[in-house]
Order: sequence, then C-alpha cells, then structure tokens
Amino acid sequence: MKLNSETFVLLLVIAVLALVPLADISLRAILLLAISLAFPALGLGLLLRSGQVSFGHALYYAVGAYTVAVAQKLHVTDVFLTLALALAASMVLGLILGAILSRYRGIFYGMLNLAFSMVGFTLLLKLYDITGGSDGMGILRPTFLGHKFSNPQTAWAIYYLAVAVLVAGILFLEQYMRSAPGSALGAIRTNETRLEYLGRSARQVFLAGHVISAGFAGVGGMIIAYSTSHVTPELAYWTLSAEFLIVAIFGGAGSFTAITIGALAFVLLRNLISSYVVDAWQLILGIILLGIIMYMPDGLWTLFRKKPDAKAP
Amino acid sequence: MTHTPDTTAPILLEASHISVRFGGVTAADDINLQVRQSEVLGVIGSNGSGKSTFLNLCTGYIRAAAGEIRFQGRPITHLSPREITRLGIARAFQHPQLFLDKTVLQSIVLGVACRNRFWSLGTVFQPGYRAKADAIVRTFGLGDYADTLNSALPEGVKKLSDIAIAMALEPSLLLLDEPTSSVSSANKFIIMDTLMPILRNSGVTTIIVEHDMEIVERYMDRVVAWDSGQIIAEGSFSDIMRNEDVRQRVTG
Amino acid sequence: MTHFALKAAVAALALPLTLGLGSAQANEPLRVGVTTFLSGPGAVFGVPAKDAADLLVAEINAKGGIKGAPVELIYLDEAKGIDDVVAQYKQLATAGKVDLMIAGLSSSTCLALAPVIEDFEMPAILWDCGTHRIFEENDFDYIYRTGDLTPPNNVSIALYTLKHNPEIKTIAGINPDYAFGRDNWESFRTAMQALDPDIKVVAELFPKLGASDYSSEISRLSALRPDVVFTTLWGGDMNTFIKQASSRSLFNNSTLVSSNGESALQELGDAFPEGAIIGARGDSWFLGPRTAHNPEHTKFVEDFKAKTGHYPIFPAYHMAQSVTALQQALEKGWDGTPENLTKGFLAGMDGLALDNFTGQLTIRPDHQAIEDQIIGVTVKSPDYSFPILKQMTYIPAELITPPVGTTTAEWAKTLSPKLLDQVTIAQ
Amino acid sequence: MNQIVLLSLLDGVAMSSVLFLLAVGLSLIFGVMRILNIAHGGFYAIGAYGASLLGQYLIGASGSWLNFIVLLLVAVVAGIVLGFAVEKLVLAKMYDKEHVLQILSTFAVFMILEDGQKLLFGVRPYFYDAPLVLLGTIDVAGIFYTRYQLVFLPIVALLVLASLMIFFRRTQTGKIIEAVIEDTEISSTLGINTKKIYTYTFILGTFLACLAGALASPSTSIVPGIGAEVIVLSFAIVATAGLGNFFGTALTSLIIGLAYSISVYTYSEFTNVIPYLVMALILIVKPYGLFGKKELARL
Repeated sequence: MKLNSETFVLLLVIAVLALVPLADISLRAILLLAISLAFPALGLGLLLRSGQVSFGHALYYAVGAYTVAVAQKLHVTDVFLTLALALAASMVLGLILGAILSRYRGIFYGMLNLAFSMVGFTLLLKLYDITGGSDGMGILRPTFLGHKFSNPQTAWAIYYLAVAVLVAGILFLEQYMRSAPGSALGAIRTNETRLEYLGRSARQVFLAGHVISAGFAGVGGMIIAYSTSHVTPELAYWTLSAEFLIVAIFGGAGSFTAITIGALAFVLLRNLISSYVVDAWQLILGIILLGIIMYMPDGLWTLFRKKPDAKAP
Repeated sequence: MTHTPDTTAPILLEASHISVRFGGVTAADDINLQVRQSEVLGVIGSNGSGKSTFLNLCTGYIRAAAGEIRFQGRPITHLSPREITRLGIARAFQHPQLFLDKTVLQSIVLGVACRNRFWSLGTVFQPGYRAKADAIVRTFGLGDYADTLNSALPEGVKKLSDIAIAMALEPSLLLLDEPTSSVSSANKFIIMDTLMPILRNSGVTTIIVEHDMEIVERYMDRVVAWDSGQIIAEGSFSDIMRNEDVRQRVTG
Repeated sequence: MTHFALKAAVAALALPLTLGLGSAQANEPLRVGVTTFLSGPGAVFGVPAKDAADLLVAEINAKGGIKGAPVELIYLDEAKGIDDVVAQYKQLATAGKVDLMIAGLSSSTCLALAPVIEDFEMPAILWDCGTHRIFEENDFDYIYRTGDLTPPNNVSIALYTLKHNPEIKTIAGINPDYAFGRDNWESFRTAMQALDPDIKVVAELFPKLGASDYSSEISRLSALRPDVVFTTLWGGDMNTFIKQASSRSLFNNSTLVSSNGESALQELGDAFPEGAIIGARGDSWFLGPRTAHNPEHTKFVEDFKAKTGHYPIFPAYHMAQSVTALQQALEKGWDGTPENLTKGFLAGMDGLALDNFTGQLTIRPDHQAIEDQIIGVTVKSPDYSFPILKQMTYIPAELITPPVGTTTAEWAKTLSPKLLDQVTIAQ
Repeated sequence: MNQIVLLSLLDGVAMSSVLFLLAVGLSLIFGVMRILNIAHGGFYAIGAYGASLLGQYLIGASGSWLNFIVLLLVAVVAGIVLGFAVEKLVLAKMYDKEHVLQILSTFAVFMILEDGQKLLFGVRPYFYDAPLVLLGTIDVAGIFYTRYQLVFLPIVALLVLASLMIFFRRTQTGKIIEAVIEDTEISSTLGINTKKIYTYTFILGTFLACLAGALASPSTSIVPGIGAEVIVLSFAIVATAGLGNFFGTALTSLIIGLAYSISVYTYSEFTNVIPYLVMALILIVKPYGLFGKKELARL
C-alpha cells in the first residue's frame, strides 16, 4: 500500500484509537462504541460502491451480538471463537437472505432488507425462551484462549482487539475494491449489462458484496455485545440501520478510512451534544445531516479525495 | 482492406432454420447462415429488417422460436448471454455499454480479469492483466484516454473503448453492432482503420452489422443482405450489389 | 429512536460536572447510582419513585448525611434502553464515579445489571423489580433486594380473589411481553389452578411493552368472557388498556385482577373500574391500616403530596424502602470510612429488619426481602378523585413466599386448596 | 369459530382503515415524486399529538362534536404548514440528487421532527379518547365495539379513497398528476410544471399523514417513537402494494389488517411480525409489489 494521503489519514486514525484511551480512560468506552458502529457503516460503504442502500443491516448487527450471547449460554466464552462465530453467523444469514435480495435493486433492495430486519426484530422479541424477549441476554466477561482476566484487563484486551480487527477490516475492504469482484461492484451501479457480456454474473458480484457487508455488521454486533455486556432486540430495529447508513454517508461512500472517521465523529459529536442539551441530539444531527447532504454529498471524503482525471486530455 | 473469403476454413458459427417474431413483425424467418473461421462478415439491411436481431440471437439476448444456432459445433440456442460469452463470443453495442465510473484502462483490465481468474482477492491490476490491458489500449490507440473516465470520452472513442473491452475477452467470435453509427463521417474511417488491423492480426472472426455502405464496401470480406427477416442475398459486396432487390430494398 | 449503548458515553462527559460539586464538600459524599424510568411510558412509575428518593435523601442530608457523608444521587434513565443503562453503569464504575447502586425498576434492568454490578464487586440494592430469577439463578455476594418478588404478589392476590369469589371458573391474562409480565402471569396462573384445579385458562396474551393500541386483544377478551382478566401491564400501558377496555365495557362481564393495579388508581381516576381486585406489590399503601396512624408516614405522604400533587404509589414506597434500608444498614454496619464502605454495607444488610413508615420487611439469608401483601377491592370514594380500596387485607408473607433454597417452580407444586383455609379476608 | 372469524374481520376492517390512511399519503408522494418519505412518520406523530393536545386544551375530557372539527383542523393546518415548509426548504433542493440522498434527507427531517415533539410535548404518554367515547359503542354478537373504530374510521378511509379516485379521474390537476405518476420523463417533456405538482402533492401527502395521526389519536396512547413505529408499517404496506399505487395500498391495508387481527385470535405470539411477513412473501413472489411496475426497479 503506497503512502498516499489516505494511507496517512488511516495511520493517523489508528494512532488516535490506540493512544487516546491511555490518556483518558473514560474515552475508551466511547471509542469502542464508535468502532462497533464503524463496522456496519463500512459494510454499507461497500454496498454504496454498487449504488445500493440497505435499511436493514441492523439485523446482521443483532445476529452478531446475539451469537455472542447464545455462545456464552452454550459455554463458549473465548473471544476469538465468538468473533469467528459472529462473523460466520451473520455471513451465513447474509448468504441465505442475499440469495433472494441479490435479485433486487434500489428501493426494493432497501425495503426488503427492512422487512427482513423487522421480521428478525420481532423474532428476537418473541422467541422468549431463546432470546429472553425484550429482556435481552447478558454477556459475561469472555476468556482469551482459555485465560480469564480481571474486569479492567478484559476491557482493555477487548478494546485493542476491536481496534486490530477494525484495521484488518479496512485493509481487507481496500484490497477487495482492488480485486476483480470488488471492481465489478461498481459495475452494478453503472452497467450490469456490460458485466453480463463480460461473462460474469452481476447477481453473484452483488451477492458477494452483500454477504461481506453482512459480515462486517456482524462483527460490529459482536463488539457492541462485549462493550455493553447486554444485548436486546433494539439492536435489530430499523432506526439503527438508518443510523449505520447516516454514518456511511457522513464519512463518504468514497473511502473506508473516511467512513471510520465518520463513525468517530458521529459518536463524539453525539456525546458532546447530548451532554449539553437533552433530547436535542437527533434534532441537531438531522440539521447536520441535511447540511452534509446538500453541500458535501461526498461526505468527509471530499476533504482528502483524489478524483480520477474526468476530462479528456 | 477486404480479403477474399477462404471457403475451406472451418465453420465457426452455424445458424439453421432460425425463426423469431415480435408481435406481428417477423425478425427472422427460417434463417440459414454459416460463418467461417477468421472471416469478417457484414450484415446489411434497412432499419427494422432484423439484422440486429441476428446479433441478439447469437448472444442469447433473445431466444429463437425455432431453429438452432451452433458455435464451434455446440448448440448455444438456449444459453444465457453470460454462458455464451464464456464460450468465446464477445460483442460491442450500437450504444456503447461502458462502466461510466471507470477509466478506459480500468474497464479493460476488468475485462481481462473476467476472461481469466475473476473470483480472487488478488489485485486486478496485477502485472499479467496490466500488460494485456496496456497492449489492447495501445493497439486501439487509446493511450491518451487510458486514464479518462468512460463517461468523459468523445462518442467515437466510446465506440472504440466498447470494442476494446470486448476484445479483452480474447473472443474467437466478435459481434459489432454498427461500430460507426453516430460518429462523424470523418471519424468513421479512422475508427475502422484502427479496428480492422486488430481484427486481422488477432484472426478473430467478426460479424459486423452495418448500414453504411461505404464501410461495408471497404472492409467486409463477405456480406449478407437482410430484409424483413430473410436473407435476400449473400456474397461479396460487388456481387450482391448487382442484385436489383438489394439495391432497392436494402441500400435504396 | 433508541441509541442503545452509544448514548452511554453521555454519562462519561456529563458526570465530571455533577461530581465536581459533590467532592467539594467536607466529607467524601456517598455517590449512589439510581436506575429508574425518567421518560417514556415507564415514567408514570419511575418519576414518583425519583421524587420519593429526592425527598428522603434531602432529609438525610439535612440531618448531616449517613455517618457524616452526604448522599448524592446519580440517576440513570431506564427508558433509554437496557443496553444503554448497562453501558452507562459500566462507564461510571470504570471511572470510579459511583460507590453504591439502587437499581432496577424493570426486571429486565435487574437481570441485565445485577451480574455486571457483581462483576465490579459493588454493593447494590434492587429496589423494585420482582423477577424471582434474580436469586434463584444467581448467587450474589454484593446484591440485595428490598423490593419483594413476584410469587407473593400473585399468590396473595390469587388467594384473595378465590376467597372473594369462589365461583371463578375461567381466567385470562394480558401481560407485557417480558420477564415481569410473563413471570407474574405464570405465578398467578399456577397459583389459581393449584388453589382450584377446575379453573380453565382461556387466553394468554403478551402484547409488546409500550403497545399503543389493545383493540384486537380487547375484542378477543370480550368474546371469551372470562370470569377474571388478570393484568400486570403498568405505567402508560396500563392506562391505555384500562381506558380502552372500559370504553368497551370489558369489565361488565369480567373482574379485573391486577397485582400491581394500585399504581394506576390516581392516573386513571374514575376511568378505573369499581370492584376490581388489586394489590400494591407489598404491604405499603397510603391508606393502609397498619401505617395509617404512623406520624412518619403521615409526614411522608404530606411531603410527597406537596412535592408532586399526588399520593405516593407503590414504586414510591419501594424506593423509600430501599433508601431507608440503605441508611439503616450503613448506620448499623459502616464506620464511615470510604475503604470500608462495601464491608460495612454487607454487614449492615445481613438480616436487616425494617419496620418504619413504609411497612415491615426482613432480609433473608438469600438477600431477598420478604413482606406481607396488602390486597383490596376498588370502590369509589367521596373523599378522593379516584377509587380507593375496601376490604383491605394483609396476606402474611410466610404463606405466600417460597422459602429460602426452594425455587418458585418447586414451591408452586406444594400449593393446594388447603391454603385457602389459612386465609381470611376483610368483609 | 364463526364468531372468531366475524370478530377478526371486524377488528381487521377497523385496523385496515387506519393502515390505509397511514400509507396512502406515502404512496402518493412516492408515486409522483419517486421519493420514499421517511418524514411521513414524523407528520403522523405531530398530527396525533396536535389533535389530542388541542382537543384536551380546547374541549377537555368531556368531549363534544367540536372534537371532530379539531381533528380535521389539526390535519389541515399541520399538513399545509409542514408540507409546504419541508418541500420548499429541503426536497426542492434534492430533486437533482441521488436517490439515496433524497431518502436520507427525509430521514433527517424525521429526526428533527422526533426531537421537536419531545421538546414540544414532553416524553410522558398522552391518551385523549373523548371523540371515541363520544360516539359510544355498538354491540356485535355480545361484544362492544366503539363506533369510532368500527364505523367512523372505515367511513373516513372510504371517503379519502373515493375523493382521491375522483380527484385523479375527474379533475384536471388530478389527471396531470396521474400522468406524472405514469411517467415522470414524458410528463416533463410535455411541459407539465412538475415543480408545482411536486409541491401540491407533498402538501396533500403530508395532510394525509397528519390526518391519519389525528384520527388514530383517540384510540391509541401517544408516546415518543410512534413515528418510527408507523413509518416502517406504512413502508411495508406501500412496498407490498407496489410503490405509488394507492388503490393497491387500500387492498394491501385490508390484507395486512385482516392478517394481523386473525393472528391475534390464532397465533397472538407473532402478531407484530405479520405485516413484514406479508410484505416479504408478496415481494418474493411479485418483486415489484402487487400492483407495481418494473420501471420502478431502478433508483
């Protein structure tokens, strides 16, 4: 990866995530929340490359979170194992639903995602014996390869694990966009016909994108589960899906690093605002969002983007 | 520029008794046509004569009501465009189908990747693919536009870019739909003069649907004249132009 | 729109301000985290409890605090969602900004928060939630419950109901779709059927918490015409259900039975049906005969009325129980030094027996408080703008509470019609 | 058994009429403007809060026939003010933007309205059922139904449907809008002033949303977050019907309403999932909804 401005910003983000909590421990939780939000937003960022939006990715977020809870119920407490399980569970569900969803584009893709997520939300609410209904499920302190650490140690370990996974995730997405299936994602937006006439299935390309985005949402859910020690059906509610989308747009569909910054900015901004005025966060966010949509449609990405030469020489 | 057709060359594509109709219009009526290895076949006909239909039939875009199309001896009548493409039939479009968010080079590299190992996390700009793509860009004289977004290309260049992407698939049969339509008469020869050598050197068999008689006369080895879903004449340009019908119904 | 845990961080940024004030005082203040519903439908329950807590803590501080340490309350709003409350608590605890917890109006909050608090080894009192699962499924060292648990609430009202009307043959339940609702219905149903095996259950409805419309459910209940409609809907949900049901005359054919109905009397006023059998989830009620003539109680009721314009409802009493229990425990067991706070609290809570204006309760070895249950029948009163209770009866705790070490399920099996003979209700 | 069928039918009809009023405005706006208006939920909530608060304030718990004037008044005023403001201040600037951004802009408006309500009306639940009590109840097979839900709401729903039909079939403006629904491109080339039509349509849609809220308020308790609850529900209906088709919307409302109430009597555990199950199933079979057209498939 050559050191262009974007790489530099990424390194900066990593440094911030790694060092700030050491300076002020009470920021650790906030940053962890931002990270858990960044994952689904990154997933949606990938889908935005194909010009598609989902109003239902909270479903995969919730699946990731509940996987941790259910795994613990079955005495699987290892962090790395639950990470793998959350990833697998959300991707498998993504594959099953994606098999249907990949036929749809635009509003219908977005709406059908919404419908599935609301079904999931209601199931989590109603399958009382498995999910505890609206009580949700508690998450205990996990083990690390068999070691159980003290409460503070565990918190630190989970935080840095999350940071590491986030960086890995960003690097993966950037590599994916350099690969053939990733580069073909853009074709979903511009010209599926040509893709078909290059002998490749637009539907499969889109499905792959959907499954990966589901996986990212799932990992985000796994992190939120550990950071709050409790999961509830709210994690699947549509407003959360919309929040992911906002963060993605906030950062800008053009750059995964930007989306990560978007998540950080989003959460920090929320805390700042909420600590001064009660019940006005959504109002202010709404106004900010309108501003970004109208005057900065490419989000924070505009700040350090290199546009490919758009005019003929 | 035209070559005398090699009648001994093996048959690459064979359409037998192909019929298809849309509503009342007969687009193809019991068509029989053979295309031989490495020839450049021109399909002419008035608008709505069904000449473009033939390309759509060959690529599986529309299904024949009756008859069969064989490619390299293998029936392709019921295959999807994707499957047919995978067998080695590539096409360009009258209205170029381009990835408007990609540069010319990016699109061609993606084309090369589609032809080779597509499902891999490897960078699409890997040396192997890159070299192939660069070669294509060079031969098509697209060097100046390599890093220009397709959306920003002038019309004529769009056409070339569209064909270049098709060539990235290294097809054994190339289908071109009016490659010089909506191009200034000055540029149309430039396009064809870039294109033909490439086709000749690569030895790719080509079917060109064309309504511009100058182009047909200059570049086609063999011509079939199409009218209301039927082939009314077949042979070299000069041959079929002796045919009264053709002069009237096709070129007239 | 629930911001679940993300909102947690609010606390982190907001708290330094509030805490700054506290630490300015001479003695290190006791920083007590309190979770209750401050907004949403639950506020109908949670805000009176907050008022009671503020009232009592003001008194305590006016008298010099507990062992010289002023008490300082840090509220967490349960309406923001369980995840949010847990996350906020973790923030406070991690940053060392809270010493004690008074937690859990909602059973969901208790089930979620208790293990986390225990993990931080922080002393805590569960003040209102009723779920029996707390101490039956866990063995907590740091957590006590001054509020009582679900089985007594419902076994007592089942006994009362059958005493009041032995002819009951069919019952239906409509309860909120979470631990509290399901546990209450479960223990009421089993008690009724144990006390009278002929009783049939005709419907078990669990509308989701905060449902805004019960029309279809009411149609179904009206169609089934059960002798008893049992509900533990609460707060805004209770109000909505009762109003919608009353306007459709559901209670002409069915008796309303609610083990937590007392809390809805003042909210609903005359919309609340007469002849309903209701409980107050404990032995405290502002007109309860036992405390009616206790001057402390009179003062509490008057202050509360002056502060809020309402009479205290049972959540207010539950909060009062936990605050006074906390005070009594610390004054008994704590030497006043911050480092011994936890030890002192645990020592003080063990075997604590409370007998004050809130009524009587004793802490069992399993950290669970037990108390009698006051039950009555609603009747319109010239003196109040809302129905009050007649035929008030205290059902003794020992008859209706699973003994230590016995799970509710096992204990429920031991219930039999014979139990009815040991109870007499006021006529 | 028959009784159950009858009752769930009655409940279903009562519910369907609310669902229809809820969804038809959304459907109309999408049909004409191709915008999925998330703010719709916020408009509904404001209609509900406005109606019950104003009723309480002006008339009081006793209630009188004026209540119905108030219901309508609130819907009209809120509809015109909100509709005009949002269309002019936000949407007018969005028409040339990507569809994703258009949707998000309406979501931004939705969020602003959500907190606006909290600041204006507080967080305690409201329940003002005077209009409902006023109309009294009727006895069907020994069950008491409120005339309001069983008679009044369905009639209003039918009136709205009828007047929409007349408006679109008979009036000039209606025909023009119809044309726009059929094909935006063509209509603009026909020199139809789409801008003006967009404004009218959005105001009309907003009015319908506020009306739905106002009419629903007497039979439901109004709490923060109802907007979010109803918007997904109306999305489900509109998408199932086929976006932009409000006759389909009426039918779908009926289907979902009935399915819902039947589930209360049979599988009450899964009542809340019914609308989305219906939607998912129908969309899987008919990808563009019951009455949808393919051209809507692309953003």
